[in-house]
Amino acid sequence: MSKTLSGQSFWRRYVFSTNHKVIAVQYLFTGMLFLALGGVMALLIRWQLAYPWQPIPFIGQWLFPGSGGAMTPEVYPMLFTMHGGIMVFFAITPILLGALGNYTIPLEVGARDMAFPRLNMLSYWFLVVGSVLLLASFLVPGGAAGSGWTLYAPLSASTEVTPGWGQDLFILGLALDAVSILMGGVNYITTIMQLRAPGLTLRRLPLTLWGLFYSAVLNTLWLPIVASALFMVLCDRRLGTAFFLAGPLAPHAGGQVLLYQHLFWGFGHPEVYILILPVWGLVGDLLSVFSRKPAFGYQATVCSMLVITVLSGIVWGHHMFTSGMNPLVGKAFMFLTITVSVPTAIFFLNWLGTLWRGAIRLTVPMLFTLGVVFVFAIGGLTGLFNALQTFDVYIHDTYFVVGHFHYTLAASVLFGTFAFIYFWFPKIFGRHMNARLGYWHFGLSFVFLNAVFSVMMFLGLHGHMRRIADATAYEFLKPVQHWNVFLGWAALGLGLSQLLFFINVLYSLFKGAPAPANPWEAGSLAWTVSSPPPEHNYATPPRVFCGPHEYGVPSLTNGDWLSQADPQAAKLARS
Amino acid sequence: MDRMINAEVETPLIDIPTGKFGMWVFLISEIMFFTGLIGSYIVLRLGATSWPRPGTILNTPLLGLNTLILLSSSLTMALALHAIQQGRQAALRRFLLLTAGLGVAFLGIKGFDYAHMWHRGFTMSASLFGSCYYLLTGFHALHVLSGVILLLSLFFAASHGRFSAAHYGRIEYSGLYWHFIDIVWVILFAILCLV
Amino acid sequence: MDTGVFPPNISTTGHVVDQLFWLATLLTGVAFLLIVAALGYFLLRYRSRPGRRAYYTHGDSRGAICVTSGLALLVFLLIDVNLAYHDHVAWAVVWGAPPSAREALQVEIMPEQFAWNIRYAGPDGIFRTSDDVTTINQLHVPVNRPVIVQLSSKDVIHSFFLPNLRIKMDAVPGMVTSLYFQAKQPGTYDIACAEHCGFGHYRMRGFLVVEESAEAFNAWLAEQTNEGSPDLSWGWQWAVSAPRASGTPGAHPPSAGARAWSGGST
Amino acid sequence: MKINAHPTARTYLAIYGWLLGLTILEVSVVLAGWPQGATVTILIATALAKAMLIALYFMHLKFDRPLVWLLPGIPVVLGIVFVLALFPDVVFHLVQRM
Repeated sequence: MSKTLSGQSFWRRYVFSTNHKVIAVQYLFTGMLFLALGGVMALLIRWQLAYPWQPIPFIGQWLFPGSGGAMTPEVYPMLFTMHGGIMVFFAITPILLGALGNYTIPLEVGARDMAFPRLNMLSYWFLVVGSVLLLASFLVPGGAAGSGWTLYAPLSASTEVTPGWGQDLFILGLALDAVSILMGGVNYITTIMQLRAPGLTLRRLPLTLWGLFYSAVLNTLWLPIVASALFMVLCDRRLGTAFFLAGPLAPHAGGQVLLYQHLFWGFGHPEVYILILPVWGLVGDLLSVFSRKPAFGYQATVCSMLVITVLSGIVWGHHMFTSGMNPLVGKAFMFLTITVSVPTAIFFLNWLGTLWRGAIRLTVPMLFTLGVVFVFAIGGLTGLFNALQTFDVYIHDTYFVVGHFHYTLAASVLFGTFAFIYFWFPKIFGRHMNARLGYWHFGLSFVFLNAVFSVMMFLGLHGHMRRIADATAYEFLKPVQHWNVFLGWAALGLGLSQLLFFINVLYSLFKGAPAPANPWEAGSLAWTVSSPPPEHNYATPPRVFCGPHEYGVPSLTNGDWLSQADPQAAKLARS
Repeated sequence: MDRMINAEVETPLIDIPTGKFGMWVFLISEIMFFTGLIGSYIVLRLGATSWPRPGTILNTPLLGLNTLILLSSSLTMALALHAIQQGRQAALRRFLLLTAGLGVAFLGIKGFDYAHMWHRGFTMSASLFGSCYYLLTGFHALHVLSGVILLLSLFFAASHGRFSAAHYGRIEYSGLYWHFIDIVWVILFAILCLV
Repeated sequence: MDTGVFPPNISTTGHVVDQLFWLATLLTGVAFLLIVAALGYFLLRYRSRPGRRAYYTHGDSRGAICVTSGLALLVFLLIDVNLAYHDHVAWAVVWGAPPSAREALQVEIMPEQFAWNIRYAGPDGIFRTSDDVTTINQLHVPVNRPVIVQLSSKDVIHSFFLPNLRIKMDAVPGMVTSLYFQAKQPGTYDIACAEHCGFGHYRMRGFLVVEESAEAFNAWLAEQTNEGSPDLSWGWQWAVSAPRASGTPGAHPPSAGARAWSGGST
Repeated sequence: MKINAHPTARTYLAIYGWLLGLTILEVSVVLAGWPQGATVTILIATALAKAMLIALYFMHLKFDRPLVWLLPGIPVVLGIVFVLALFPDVVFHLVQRM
């Protein structure tokens, strides 16, 4: 931990600290805790699908004493609801937006801290209170929320079909998490736009910061829309209103069920881009660092991110092709969704351009970055299948969709998260992570991950519906049930290989080899200060003379790269 | 207060103080939050087959008076900022208190209006119009309440001499928030209570 | 061709969906292989060796921009426009030509938490008359005859999914949605619920039985006792008028915003 | 930080006067019971006018750099587009028909 914090009490320095580095580490550990929790839930789901209603070994007795260690139909929906909600809002968002954003933005921008340090601290504690509410929903009579992390309207909004307080606590937990993310968003946008060091023009901003900036913009714009929908669901549940209730369940007329889906997916689709944009930025930066070559087409990448940020807000209808939405509107959404593949194609070309004629160093962060490029190729391209209206009518709400979004979320974003942690760990904690464990972690994860999610897509093509607890009841699914068993074991393999990562983190925290200020010879500002950096980062605000990716500069004799803060870069570097 | 974190910075694209930029970004999320609520109200209303005329249920003159109160509070907030820009501390404190008072008056009338109508059977669960009315005006009232608390904190800070002619950032940014709440009420008043 | 990837297709228009999948697989497969090939080649060819320095380019030269935007345009034309066009054609085949109300068998389906209430108009062809036939989870249709299904829901959103017919439509409370199909092969197939509707979502299984002939279907219809409660009046008249020439949707909107569930058993 | 031009107290009072006038106009139009169509257009027009007055003068948008308009402009435009996109399904009930 940062040893150089000035003489504040333990509480002010480590718990209620307004220092962006301490807050980032708090986000990191909270996110990793929930990543593990969500992972265990995934294994329980896979066990149920592989061996329906059979007692779960080891932890079965403790989890389900009432039913002899086997899962009950009421608990299964709670598992996949909490798995989705925890992974999206309490695992990936804290690590990517919380830890990556909080740690890198002030350092890379050359500022002493975030624009609003107290607001930054508050955002972490809103997340903690939200997560306490979320976990409390397990202990409440009636159990946790069971209407899917998408909380579709009549099921989530009526206490007749979803009784109990678990659903309300889940919604309140999400609302608090939304407030926490909004506070973070205000901080990120203001710090990136207003507190850049002299010389650091927008053209010289590292791509990770561009990704975080667009992600924060999307969050600030679309999170309040889902917050309003969540509050309306709470009113429907507890105050007798009927915004989203219709038919016999509705106390009075006028409610519109489709309205909830529009409000949710209006936010829902930007949310998946919120999670992937920081990863795109990180991949852009890391490919450049480890190919020892400037990022190919920096401005094209930034413009493509802008186009995707705009497009992501007007394509949500492809989630609702079979929901009764008007098919003509569906066609418009289909075409808008398909055009998203053009900026994505530009991304891939720029990534490959960066690798082209580079001097590639296959370090652990680089492996994970290349892993992101590979799995996002599959994830992105399978998105086209879901965009086709006629084909989506067949595969909507099947495991093909589950396979697709796990390829983009649970694979690309997860590898992006690991790339972030392996790359920034030396700077955050001043110690190297063990490379050997890292290579094993990447290899095993890559194999198991592709096994799990590609088989999911195959199951989906066969019509296997999602969110069902037991597929053996269906005749047309009998020939593919053995794939469910295979999936269960592959998922267990994926889960166990993550132990390597957690062991690596804990081991390296205390016993990792001490890391120098710039272990990867990276060019951005953060690597010009010691690791771990002093409490207020920069004694005097650094001056910036060139872009972040000045590697392989021909006119250099000693070494092959120029730091952004290097005065001679003004003459030698081109950007 | 604005640039104490970094003495020197690259001139930003939108060259306004950091605090003001942060408040505007927060107001962006507030605009989208009320877009979600008011948009849902508009769409639910136009999609419903029958909708009562607000005049028959709501007490229009009282709501009109409430609008005047909130508009006046916007004036006093602007005058408060104007006063501190000229360094007049006493005037600042007076106008801040006046704005907070008008806000409390607005909430008082709102509370009385709620109690009166709830008693007359126009409750949140009675009809979709009731649900929308209480949802929208309820969230607006919460924002007015938070604005009043913010103003009171400014008043205490002002009475401790925190502000001067050169150092009044927080007054201006809180003013932005207060005027935004006023604009939301102007829109709500027109499309919810009158039309 | 039955490649075992999809369940057997018994719909007259199901093959269109399969072909669309194979076209998309071909196009995205080629793109994927190109990416992986480039990735692999670059990793092998440009590994870091001592004394080797990377080629210093920012990729913003005129040539680089032309190549990138050219390839992106190629992706747009070859994949996007191509797929969008073929999907448009497939949509017209699968959804664009609804059968006329006279020749099609009309069925109303009202799912509720964890069962499908199915209602036939009975011999007189008019719904909500005494001769209506209601069954639970048993949808019998004659082979080679178009069937129009109208869906609404009693409680939460369900999704009427016929995997062997490559078709699915959400049953939304307070709204009437519809789909149509024509089975070309007799046999017993599955009906499944595709939208999460509660803890019993996994056991909402129904049976689609395609009868060999119209007579077999009528025989089955005649012997049906009214399993479901006959007075389960679903309160909405048959909303689908005769299809427009252009096939664009827009039959008159369902009756009053919220259904008057006259007599519905709540 | 450049001190931008500040409106004088007199401008604030003038704007306040306009706001009061428009509000009284709105309430009187409604109380006078004009036909629905006319009242709706007048009300929306006056509401937008009042909102612009407050934004321009009280929120200093008139005296700030033009780029500041980008900040409130984006969500307002996005919000309008989003609400309009809800119309086909929720308002016109153009539901999934063959």
